[in-house]
Amino acid sequence: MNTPLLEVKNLKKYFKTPNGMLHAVDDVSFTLERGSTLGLVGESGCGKSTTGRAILCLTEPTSGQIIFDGQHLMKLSPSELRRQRQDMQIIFQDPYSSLDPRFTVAQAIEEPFRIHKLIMDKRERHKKVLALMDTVGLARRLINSYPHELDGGRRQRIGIARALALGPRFIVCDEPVSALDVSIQAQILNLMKQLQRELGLTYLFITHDLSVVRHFSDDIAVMYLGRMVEKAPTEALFAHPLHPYTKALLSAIPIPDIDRRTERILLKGELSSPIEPAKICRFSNRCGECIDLCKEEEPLMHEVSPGHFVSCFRASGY
Amino acid sequence: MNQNDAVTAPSPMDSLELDIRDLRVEYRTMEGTVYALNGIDLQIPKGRTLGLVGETGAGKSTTGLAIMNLIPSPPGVIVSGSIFLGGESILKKSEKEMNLIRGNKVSMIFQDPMTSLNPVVPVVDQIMEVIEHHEKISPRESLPKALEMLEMVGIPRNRAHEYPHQFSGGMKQRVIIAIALACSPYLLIADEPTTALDVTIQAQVLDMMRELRKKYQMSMLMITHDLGIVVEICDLVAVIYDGRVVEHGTLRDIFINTRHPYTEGLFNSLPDMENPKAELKPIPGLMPDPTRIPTGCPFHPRCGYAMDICAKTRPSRYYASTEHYVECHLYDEKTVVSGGRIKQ
Amino acid sequence: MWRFVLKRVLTIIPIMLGTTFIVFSIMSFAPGDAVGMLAADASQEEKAALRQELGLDDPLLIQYARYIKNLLLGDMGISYKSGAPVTEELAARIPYTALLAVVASIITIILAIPLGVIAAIRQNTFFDTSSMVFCLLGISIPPFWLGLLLILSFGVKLKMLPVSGSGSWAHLIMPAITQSVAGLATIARVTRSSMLEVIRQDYIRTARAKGIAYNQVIRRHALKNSLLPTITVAGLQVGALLSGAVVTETVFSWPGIGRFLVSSISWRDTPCVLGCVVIFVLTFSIINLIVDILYGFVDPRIKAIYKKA
Amino acid sequence: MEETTLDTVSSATAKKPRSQAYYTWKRLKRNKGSMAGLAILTIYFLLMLGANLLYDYKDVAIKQNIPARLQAPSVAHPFGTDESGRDVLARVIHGSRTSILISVAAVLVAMVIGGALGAIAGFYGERLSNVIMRFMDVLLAIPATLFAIVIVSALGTSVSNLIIACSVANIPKFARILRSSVMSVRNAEYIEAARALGARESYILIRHVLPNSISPLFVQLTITVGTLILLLSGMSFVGLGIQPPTPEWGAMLASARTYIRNYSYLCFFPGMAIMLCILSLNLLGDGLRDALDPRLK
Repeated sequence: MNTPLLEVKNLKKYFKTPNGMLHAVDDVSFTLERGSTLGLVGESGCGKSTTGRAILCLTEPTSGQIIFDGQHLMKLSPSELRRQRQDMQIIFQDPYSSLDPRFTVAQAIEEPFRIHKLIMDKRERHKKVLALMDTVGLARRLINSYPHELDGGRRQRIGIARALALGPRFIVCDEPVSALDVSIQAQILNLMKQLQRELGLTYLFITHDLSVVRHFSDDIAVMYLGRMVEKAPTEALFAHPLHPYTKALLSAIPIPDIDRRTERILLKGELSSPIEPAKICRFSNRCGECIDLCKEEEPLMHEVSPGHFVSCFRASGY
Repeated sequence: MNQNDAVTAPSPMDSLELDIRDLRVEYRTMEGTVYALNGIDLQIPKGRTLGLVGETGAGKSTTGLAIMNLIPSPPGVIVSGSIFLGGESILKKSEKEMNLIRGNKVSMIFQDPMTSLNPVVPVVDQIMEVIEHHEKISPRESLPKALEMLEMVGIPRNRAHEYPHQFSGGMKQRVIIAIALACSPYLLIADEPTTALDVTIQAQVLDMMRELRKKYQMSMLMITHDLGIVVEICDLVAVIYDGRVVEHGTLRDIFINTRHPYTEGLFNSLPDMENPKAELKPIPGLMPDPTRIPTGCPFHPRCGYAMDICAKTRPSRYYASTEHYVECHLYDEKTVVSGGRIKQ
Repeated sequence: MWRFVLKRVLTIIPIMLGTTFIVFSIMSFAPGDAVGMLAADASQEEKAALRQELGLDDPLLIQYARYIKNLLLGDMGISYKSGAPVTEELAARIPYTALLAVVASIITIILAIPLGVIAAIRQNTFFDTSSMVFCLLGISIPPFWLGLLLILSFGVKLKMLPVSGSGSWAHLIMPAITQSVAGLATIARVTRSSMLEVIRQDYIRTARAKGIAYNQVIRRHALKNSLLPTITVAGLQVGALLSGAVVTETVFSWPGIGRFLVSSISWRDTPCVLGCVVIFVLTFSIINLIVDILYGFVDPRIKAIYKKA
Repeated sequence: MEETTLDTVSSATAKKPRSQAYYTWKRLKRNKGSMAGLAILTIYFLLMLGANLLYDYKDVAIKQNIPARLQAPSVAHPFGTDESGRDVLARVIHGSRTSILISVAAVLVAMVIGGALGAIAGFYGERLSNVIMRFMDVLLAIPATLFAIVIVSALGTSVSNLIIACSVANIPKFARILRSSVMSVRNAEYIEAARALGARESYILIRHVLPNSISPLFVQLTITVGTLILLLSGMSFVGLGIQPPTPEWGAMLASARTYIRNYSYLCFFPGMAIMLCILSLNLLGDGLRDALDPRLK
């Protein structure tokens, strides 16, 4: 149990565009311990979803290493990779588009068994579907409903049941609650926490919602324009954000508490383009603490305090 | 103070920018009638900002569209009620009269900036259009004003003649704000203006809106599902459930002296800032099907405090102060006088 | 932008080569060969010599290359039937077909777009329902039958219009109506549905929120956006119009290319058939080219893509 | 879980499993126009099947009967008789076999070939897609009617040639439609979900992509049958399709044309037969389009 469940080394994913290479994920490395949750945070276009998909080899990484439980995923043959998928799953953001509209609840949940030819007996499979529905809190009477007849919360429960069917150890959660209303969001978050406790799951939790990720994760990694800029244990990150972008991001969360007003750091401008970025600090054009060095060289990730990594020239320990 | 006060306005009419009374809106479709607004009351005093908070399907957007008199019809039908804007009854206006009010006395910002601008018209022309229409001036006279508006929302003049697809989401929303404010409206309706934007961009836009509201001294209706944004920008809050205001009050009333179980549930669904790892206490169940609204209090099937009466009669309005009222059977007069917050 | 136009014009070349080659090779299966037609009474040896002279023994590709070379020089061969150059035969008939096509297109566009737009903004009214019933009939009625019915009522029974031939404007009326009905109905239906789509868009709501009258919103904001699908379909309808000429011109004995094509086929006059088809395909390709370029001018997003490419 | 309790409290038993086709049919049933179209098409179909029971092909539809020529509609001959004394009703009914069978056969061929090309072009890599689609572009640059005429003029007017001509001219249309609908489905999240579960590409194509992208093809199928009936009768009308004396609607109109001055009823019934058939197909197609549209649930 000492080796981490997942180790990602120098992961890169570039996309070809008419204007040049788009550096969606650029040299991202991290490890993920068994049973823990890593929150991957950033704004749209920062490459967090692509990272999640690249780790599962749903989109082929450009380069890097993904070591899952001692297995080098990128070296597996297609059929070995398909078998490996029983161990690692994904829950999608949009419960409206991640379910085939032509599949009933039962068909969607039993699909994993069909694909891997696991439970061939019909009655057995039906029993297993019902058990999974109980696990995720879906009423059994919905078994023959179609997704469009259900609301977002219930659809997300189907997505979770489908992901759990094969008994995975690792689940990438790609903004699983962003499309849901607050009251439903809390129901789903509680369910996911409970499942983690009961089944010993390891999560990579991708989100843009910082208050959710604080509630949910043990560690948080912040991404900006394809780069990981800071990674730290959750409370350390909230107590001592070191990267200027993390600081701005944290200060930008509107807090639903009238007695707690933080001083806001407003960023200038908007994201620059991730196409063929210059080899300098990618945040330098919006950074309030920028120095000359930032416009000359690209900072590297370094550990400033135990477990707290940051890629900024100006950051030091606390 | 008791329920009878609901009939008369808590504050005098002439100081109200917006006054909605008992508004009922239905969407009559083939599949059945959707009861979107079921007797909503909303008042915004001049110069103040009211946050309209609720979840999907609660009737927030319908309220905004009703004020603009832009509810798509069919299938939308305004069944009863009244809307007064600056003392004038909107629902009695002809389409022609409404066209002098929209964009001029009241403006609206919509949720999705990506689709709210005409893709084949340069952005500056889309601002000029509203100025020309209401100030009856020529394109040559309106151009400088439109450029000025763009600059005010932080878009450089040299990008004025570009098309919407050349702008990012945040900048498009700025353009839409410029359109909304071009004729200095008395009331601005903002329907989830930052939901589609990133957090840091949201912070920029909210900051700008706060500045502009001060500059124009206008009233504002902020429609949102995010209690954090309410704190940022609102003076008053109305919590809406199932097309009706269930709790209304100042920021402090709602955030500190929470009374309605639904409002409480909303807060409990959010991670606690003091103790972020504490387990969430979500509201059980789901929003009611808007074609089949529960009898009595529409929240009773999900309410942890529900009593027999809740399933039978709709609760009346109980006032804790002139501005803080709640529609819930838990608050008969005694409870209100003792002023206790709901304890579990 | 002009670079794009130039580029787009150049892409027509492979398309033209492809289409003419396909047509050319299919036509090479046609029964009745040039020698049999030109020198029916000659002896076997003379025929063989002539065949060699005309290059009919060469491989298909060589023959095709020769045809293209001649085509570029304005030579489409000799009509088997009349012995006159095909270009002359075509030149005599193109104006008639062009006149009919232009008049029919004008009728189509002038009526179809307003019909579709008004039907959309008055959705589910009597006007909408009746015009859509009309359009449904319009796309279902066979044009040659419609032509016959017109002849029957206005020509034979009422004696208001000449039943066939050409020469005066009165001759043009019935063929033009026959030619335009199907296109009119199709374009009106497409315009209506794209208009319905557009008026539900968010930016229409934004424009309404500015206080601009509904009619003006339609004119300034909806029309241009809803015309995009219409333009595409209108371009395709031109193709249908050209093929439709075959039938319409036969019904009304209109002396255009369509009728010429039919008679050339029955005479097994391959060079003429090929000539007619090449003219039709060329026209159709040019129309599609214009449609593509128009697109760029109407929609800045597409213009941007064009500029990049 | 709270939600479980809430769900089970209000629960009845699970409803019956129903296929998507059942729901599509339920929606289609609401469309009166489509139902009318379907009813008319059923009548055509029954007449087609029973044509030989009603009127013998050789004796009534083909054999000349000069003494009985050009009789106006009567009880014995509801649609009258033609210039050769043949019963027009019998010929219209037998004509439906020719027109409808050739069109349906041609559409099926075009749909299978075009659909396969479109699915391959849409689902597999860019290079293959480009090759296929450039070729389709070339085919599309020739108007379909013209293409069919060219083929028939080169190969002759046999039934099989007509089927080839009509289908080849429509292959690119089907290819385009399926390709674009496959491409929009291909990137859907549920496709990625299936891949994440470890499904093979072939499984994904068959279980997810095709079922979700095929519905526009059915609409196109319905409408194209109509277009082809029109094309076929048009070609027969100008003498490039079915040749007399085989009963065919367009060919019947062509010969009726000569008698338009004095025997106008001859022009009426075959034309009506074509129009009603195409109208019903269009009505059904419009209804199907709505019933299959996922946006309308």
